[in-house]
Amino acid sequence: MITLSEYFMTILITCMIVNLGLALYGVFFKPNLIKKIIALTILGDTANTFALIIGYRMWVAGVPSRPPVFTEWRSNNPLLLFVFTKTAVDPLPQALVLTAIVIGLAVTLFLVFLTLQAWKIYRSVDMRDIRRLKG
Amino acid sequence: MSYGEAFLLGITALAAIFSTIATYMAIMERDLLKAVIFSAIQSTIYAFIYYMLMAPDIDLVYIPVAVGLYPAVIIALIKKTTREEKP
Amino acid sequence: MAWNIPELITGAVVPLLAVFAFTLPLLAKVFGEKKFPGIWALIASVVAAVMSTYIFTVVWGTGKDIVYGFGGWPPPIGISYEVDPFNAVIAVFTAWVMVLITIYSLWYNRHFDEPEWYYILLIGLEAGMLGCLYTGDAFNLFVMIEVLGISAYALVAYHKNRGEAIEAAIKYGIIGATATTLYFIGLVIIYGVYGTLNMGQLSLLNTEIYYQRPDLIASIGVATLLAVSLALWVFTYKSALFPNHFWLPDAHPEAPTPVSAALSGLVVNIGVYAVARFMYTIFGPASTIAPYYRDAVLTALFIMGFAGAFIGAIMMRAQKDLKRLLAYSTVSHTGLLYMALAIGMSGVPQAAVALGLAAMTYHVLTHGLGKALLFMSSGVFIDSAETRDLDGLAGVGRKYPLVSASFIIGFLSLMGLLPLGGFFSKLMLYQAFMDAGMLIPALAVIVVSAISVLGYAKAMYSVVFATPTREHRVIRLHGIHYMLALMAVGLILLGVLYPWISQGLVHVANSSLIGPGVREYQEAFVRAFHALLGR
Amino acid sequence: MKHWIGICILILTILAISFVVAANINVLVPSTNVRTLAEIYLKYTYYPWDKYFTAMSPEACTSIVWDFRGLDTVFETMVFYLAIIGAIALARGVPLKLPREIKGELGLSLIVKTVTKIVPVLIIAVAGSIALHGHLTPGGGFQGGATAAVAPVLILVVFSQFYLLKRGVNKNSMLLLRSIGLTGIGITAFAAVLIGLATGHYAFVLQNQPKPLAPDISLPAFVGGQLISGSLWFFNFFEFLAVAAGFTIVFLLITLPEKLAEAKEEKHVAEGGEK
Amino acid sequence: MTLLDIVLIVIGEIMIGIGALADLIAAIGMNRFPNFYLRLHAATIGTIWGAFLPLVGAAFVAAGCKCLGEYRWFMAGGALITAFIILILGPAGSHALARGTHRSGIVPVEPKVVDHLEEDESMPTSQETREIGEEEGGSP
Amino acid sequence: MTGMTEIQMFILAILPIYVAAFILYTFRALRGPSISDMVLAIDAMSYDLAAFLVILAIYFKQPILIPVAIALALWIYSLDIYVSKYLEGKELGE
Repeated sequence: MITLSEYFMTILITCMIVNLGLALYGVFFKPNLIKKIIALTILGDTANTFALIIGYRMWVAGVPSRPPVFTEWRSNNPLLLFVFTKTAVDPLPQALVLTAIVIGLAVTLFLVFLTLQAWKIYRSVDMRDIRRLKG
Repeated sequence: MSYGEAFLLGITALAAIFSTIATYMAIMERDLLKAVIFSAIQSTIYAFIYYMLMAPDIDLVYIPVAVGLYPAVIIALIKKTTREEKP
Repeated sequence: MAWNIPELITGAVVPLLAVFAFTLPLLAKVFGEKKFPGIWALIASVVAAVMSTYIFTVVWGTGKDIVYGFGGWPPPIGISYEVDPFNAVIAVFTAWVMVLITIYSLWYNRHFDEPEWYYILLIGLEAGMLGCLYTGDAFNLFVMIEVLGISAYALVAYHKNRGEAIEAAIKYGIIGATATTLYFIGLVIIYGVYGTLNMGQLSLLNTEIYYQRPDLIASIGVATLLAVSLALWVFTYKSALFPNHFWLPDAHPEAPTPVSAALSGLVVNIGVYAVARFMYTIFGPASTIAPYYRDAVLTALFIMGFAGAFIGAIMMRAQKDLKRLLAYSTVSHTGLLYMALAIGMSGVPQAAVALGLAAMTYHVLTHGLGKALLFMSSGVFIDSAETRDLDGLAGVGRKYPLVSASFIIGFLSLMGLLPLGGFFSKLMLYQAFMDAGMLIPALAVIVVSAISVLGYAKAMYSVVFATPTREHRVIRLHGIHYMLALMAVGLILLGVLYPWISQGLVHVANSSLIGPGVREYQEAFVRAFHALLGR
Repeated sequence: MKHWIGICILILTILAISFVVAANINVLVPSTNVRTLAEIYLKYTYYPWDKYFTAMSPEACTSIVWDFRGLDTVFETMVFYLAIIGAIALARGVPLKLPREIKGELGLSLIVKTVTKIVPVLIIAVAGSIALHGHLTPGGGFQGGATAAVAPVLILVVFSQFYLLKRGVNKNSMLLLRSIGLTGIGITAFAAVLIGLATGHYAFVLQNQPKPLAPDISLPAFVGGQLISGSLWFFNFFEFLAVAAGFTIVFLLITLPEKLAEAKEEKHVAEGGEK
Repeated sequence: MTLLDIVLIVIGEIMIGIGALADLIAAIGMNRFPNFYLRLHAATIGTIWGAFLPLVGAAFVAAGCKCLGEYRWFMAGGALITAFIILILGPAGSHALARGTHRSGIVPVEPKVVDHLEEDESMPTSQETREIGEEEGGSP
Repeated sequence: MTGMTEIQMFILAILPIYVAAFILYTFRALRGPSISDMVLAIDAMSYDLAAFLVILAIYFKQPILIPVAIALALWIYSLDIYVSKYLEGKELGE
């Protein structure tokens, strides 16, 4: 038997899988380059959300799980550190996502400039018009 | 199992459903400017989801990048190129 | 504490390249913007080459893997570089060929109006390749693939006023970005299942789960298969395996010539290396994935490789464009590399697997050097004739005898003629398939070589032996032809020294990719963990 | 409205699939425990009782980003750098300078301009606080830099690009600032090794606090009683400079008023670049 | 918990409650009003009463609530800064949006009583070419 | 640590009103006939979201979550500016 929280979490995951599918559809089957870039950003964001879900931690005994920041460090109290260790969410996926967001941003920016350059040469941003090479 | 957790995760799941709708509209919309705005809606909702998943660091990166930067560069790009997607 | 020089150099080489790239705009402002960037890039590549050679000698001499934990953290907690003979030898090769390419770029400099951007991207390309090779962390591999990828996209689009270059870069970039994102999802799955991202620990966990928890294999196996197939897509994409090869024949001809040489000769190898690392070290024969899916994945790789080799060889015949012909030749040779890679299925004797992997490494060396030589020397001809069309190039080689000789030697090596490197790598591959009892693959190697001869002969004939239809202007070579001749000599040496090289490479394969080598990889991880923990 | 029909079907499918999946498979949902590796990070991110095994920063995410897995972040910075270099390379030949004269008014209305004159100071202050307290509270170099970039972006959009260019915020100066920031990152990454070379002690690349194999070299965790967590503060500061400058370059390039530069650009294309 | 704290918390809660109600009203208005220019009105309600007020209230609550730990002044200050930002930027953003919309004419002013702005703008104005460098730019 | 304070209970009681408002805003944002309507709805929604995030931070007892709200409030304004500049028919940098 599942709890209500787990059901909601499953809805979250399923929505992300659907978003992933939609974004992949956009990247592969939409001929417009700008639309492809938009779909690419959505794809990256959805992948990041997966990572954060993997790193989430359900509430322990009614106490909200907390961000991985040890705010009581001034007290130098090992007990508080122990409580922190037992309630904070996983910081590693967050660090990975931080890296992935910046990398996605970099690639997207570069693709935007490429698209602009393609417009200057072909006067179109449609992949069906940009077809000088044989493939 | 607590009332608070189920309630907040319920809000998150609702947000996820709305993000799916926004994504669908963004991918299917022919007017590119509207697609960008839909993708901004989706980004805002994702920022909220990240907040609920206890990732303030990610949010601080994600909001400038996805809410501020992507729409800016793509709107600039649309302004310089074309707004309509050919059928 | 005592200085541990080899480890320090292992850790320093790639970040040092990053520092070289970071400081270039600042120093170019100080020292002048026309000549300085090229020289700075040359210094960077020479430093990297010397350092990687030193690392190789240490790894080869001691027979133990080097593990360097960055920041002094033990491996699964921090990132670590892990060097075994396999990636050390490919890294040495990559670094030295990059030195040659940088020298060639100095000669090619007159095509660039603002050269500092080009050289920054070139250093970035080298940093990405060496990082991909040395890293022992799966997520760091993702980051380094992106470093490699973004500099490759930017370099392909460097001649920004050519529509074809922009188109090729867009094709390459959009699907490449998608593929890397999917690799990220694969990594997330791996982290969710195993709880670590370190390659050594992943390898260890795989075998341990296999021996201790047989009940978990089914669920972990499915998740791992998903993750591995997502991961393999980006690797095969980077190395242009058959269904993913569509970007290569567009991108390589449109890039500036030294970049074509780097992309065709070196970047392709990175994908092959990463697949080998995943399929032999991490998810090797003794792992969770083995009894169920590993054979299926390898068979799929083999079929795609075979199709790629075949299609590349046939398409080469139909090309009118010299650089495009060479690009299709790369597709064909990548197919051969993947056929060699797929030899390690269950039931094949270990000696044959070692021989096959050694043949793969050998072919990486001969193909990389030969393809770099061909692209660079064709760059000379193309500059002279001012066209890439084979008819327009007719007879241009007669003006440059030394370059033509190197060009022909490169072609003969790729074709597989007797005293050259290409022949022996194909021979070794054939032997390995025969030892493994795979008759059809062995025949396929010969058939593919035979088909590709037609394409090579056509290119060689029109460039060197055909009668010139028009006057070509003569360009000044500034000694670049001696470098090309040196590369040709290198190809001959790779062939003449066959007995020693083949023995060495079999040793490399034995000590890194199968059986004892994988155990050494895991033990090096454990050793480093305890040493860096210091307790 | 065929969109709404599709959306309704989509949502119903999601709910149904979720119910089926949640009722049968329980492995997707995260549990109340985290993985061992994560517990190690959480425990040792600020652990003053063992000076050989801690990052001395209460912010676990920043300490992973810049200390535990610092190499990733250095190269992530490099990816962003290379992307901007690639963009500049694509935009070379496009003039980024002031035109002689322009028709009509520039920018948006007076109300917006007045408001925009007030906020940049506030923005820079907030961004600096986010960046320089990155080792204590959520935030860090990239976050702070991205927030600080709002200021030039707002000025650029609300006034005009020429307003910025006239005040010296142009491609070259920003690239210089970015290069300074990146050089700082590089030096900080090698700081321990450089100090070690000078004093003759062994040290690691990207080292922050003392380690069992390099116990003599470390960057100071406290300065004047304030926790700065060794190299993390420096990394955050330099990354802040680099990212703010990088975003500004990108905006300057992408929002260039094309019509004013059009004539020259087309001439450039017509000349045909290289053969 | 002193009396002052309790007073602060109660005031803060009242402000948050008012904010929530204002938000709901604004959202209903956003859906019910017939055209863009009327929706601007609802948006202002949502911004000032629905965001500014609860943020100030949250600052009061944070200042009064000891259970938030030593960072609570950080929180109160942050909430006030956010409130200030919204107070300044929200109306300016709506203004810019309305001006752009009216100028581009993409939204018809459908149930219209009077449109002074249109009358103003239809009057002939002198838009002369002016030398750059007076106010906005200058020669390089 | 267990057991809710009065403030937490108050916030839980007030949350549904906010959520209802967000749903209505989102409907307008997704449906809005013109771009201005959509942007206006996102605008109002995001400013309210900033307030909502601060209130949730009080609920979680995590004061350090505040900078998120500041960043959100700052960047949403820029979306307005971009769109209005586009609608005025100018390039973004003009």
